[in-house]
Amino acid sequence: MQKSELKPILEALIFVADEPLSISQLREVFPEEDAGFVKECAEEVMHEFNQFHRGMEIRAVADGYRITTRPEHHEWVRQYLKVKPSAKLSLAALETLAVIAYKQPVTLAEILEIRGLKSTSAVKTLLDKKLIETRGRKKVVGRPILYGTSKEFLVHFGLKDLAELPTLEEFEELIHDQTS
Amino acid sequence: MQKSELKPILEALIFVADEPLSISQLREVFPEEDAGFVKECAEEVMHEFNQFHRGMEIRAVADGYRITTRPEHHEWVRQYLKVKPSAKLSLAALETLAVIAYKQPVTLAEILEIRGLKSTSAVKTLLDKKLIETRGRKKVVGRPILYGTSKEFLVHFGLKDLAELPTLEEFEELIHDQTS
Amino acid sequence: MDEKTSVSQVESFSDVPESLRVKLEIFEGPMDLLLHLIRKQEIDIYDIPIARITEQYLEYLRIMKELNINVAGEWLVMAATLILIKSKMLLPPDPEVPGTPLEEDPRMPLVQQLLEHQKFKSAAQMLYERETVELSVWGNPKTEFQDEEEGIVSANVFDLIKAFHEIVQRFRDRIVMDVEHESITLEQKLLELRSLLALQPVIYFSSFFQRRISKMHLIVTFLAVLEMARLREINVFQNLTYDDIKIAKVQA
Repeated sequence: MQKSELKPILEALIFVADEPLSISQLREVFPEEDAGFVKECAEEVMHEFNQFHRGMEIRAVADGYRITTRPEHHEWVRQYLKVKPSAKLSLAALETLAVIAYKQPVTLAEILEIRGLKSTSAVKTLLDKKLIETRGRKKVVGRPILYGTSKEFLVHFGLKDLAELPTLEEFEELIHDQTS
Repeated sequence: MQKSELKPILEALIFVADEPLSISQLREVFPEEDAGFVKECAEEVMHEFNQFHRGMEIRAVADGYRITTRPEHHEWVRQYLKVKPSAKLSLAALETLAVIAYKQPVTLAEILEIRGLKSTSAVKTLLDKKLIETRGRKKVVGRPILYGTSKEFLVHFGLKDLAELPTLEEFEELIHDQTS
Repeated sequence: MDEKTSVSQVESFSDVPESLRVKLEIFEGPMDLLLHLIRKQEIDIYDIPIARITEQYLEYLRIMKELNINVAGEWLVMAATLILIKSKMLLPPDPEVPGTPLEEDPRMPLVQQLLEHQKFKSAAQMLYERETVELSVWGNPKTEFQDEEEGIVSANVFDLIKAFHEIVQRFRDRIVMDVEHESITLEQKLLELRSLLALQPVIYFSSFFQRRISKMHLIVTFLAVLEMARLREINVFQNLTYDDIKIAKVQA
């Protein structure tokens, strides 16, 4: 298929998909096309789209592409939709989530050790919000459940993948800069 | 408001609206703006959008504006929806699957007793989705069919084996915690 | 600690007198308090004056107790750790013990723990900022091509256990409702408990009393539990003195 033929279709599919559309999902629609070629086209669609548009944008999140409004228009969108700002996660939930994101897969006991706090109810909240999920059991006594972040986590925080998170070492440098 | 400021917002609002967006609805968001001016901007947004895009279009329908895919791509959109992984279950199917997962092998009558609800069509759905399978017959009067989860079930939920399923006790620990 | 958070957390303790509310900040955990004390006094984290910090820490605990704020176990663990470090600092290096040429600073494990904690706090802050941005964008709401079935959920393992738990709760409620109208015998209650334990190998004793039930029913339930324990069908145990009592089916 020609680029000029494929690109509009990709745009249409990113638009109708109800979750970030990944290259592997696109490959299932176009099994004859090379993955590299599909990715190249999708990247071009994204860049051209974002150059042209001021009201919407295509973003690379959770290993896929998704169309959203731009953050700077949030007040107008809220006013039209008549919605209040959504509830944010509590500090306890965010800290627990940070531990899980950086130490995954991780058990409840390990989270307790790092945070110095029992974090069961924060874990429950994060499970309810589908930001984390179970990842089998650890091969130690008691075989405790392991937890890791979900795809929803990437979408919720606008991350392309886990590698996009700053490393813990980068935070360490930040702390050193502050304390010295 | 300047045209250059208003137009991107109009585009964003047409995108987030779940029905065709009329000029009078837009006027509610921008009560200070003249209706003629808002309409002029909306028309410009539509024409520019349609000139640029090959994958989606803004259409003026039923006295409003909406964004849709183009008809010539509908075959591909249908193709995508067909291959789209469907991890989704109705509540009845989810409950029935939960009973089967935790009490397998189990008969229809036993599922009815535990759920307190008839589950015949949910069982059929789960068989169709290949999440459960038959496991011979129970050696009681009437020799009813026994059901259990399939290998597909493990793959679908990312489990290595059934022992990875959280137990009721582990779940209750999560919800009984009152510490934070 | 983020100033905004401490204020809102203090506000949740409405029984704290106004005069004390200003002074007392509520910290999420012992490490948050320690970091706060260190930062406020501009202390070098690698050279913590352990005696002073311990004293301030214990003082804070004392105020918490005075205000009847529940002091959870982790606060006491940290207090013990601080006291232990303090006493180790007072000991002169033991010349009799060979093989310890480089005397390790007894504060180091705590310092490492605090630095680690600090990193995760920064990570949480980063997540907070990202979340703020993400909550200001919207995706495509149009549903023309989406599933038509009602009440569809995208299920994971947690949804399964949640659904099963829900079913077990309903089952238990049905049992309780059935007996509200009539008098209950010990035999009936035994049958009910057995079928409940077939579904759920472990039951919390308190879960029987979540519904409004008669005193008669309560007593019979208690007798049935005792009877089953006597018959060794169940084990009854408690992790801590005032903890909920757990009833576990004896595996055949």
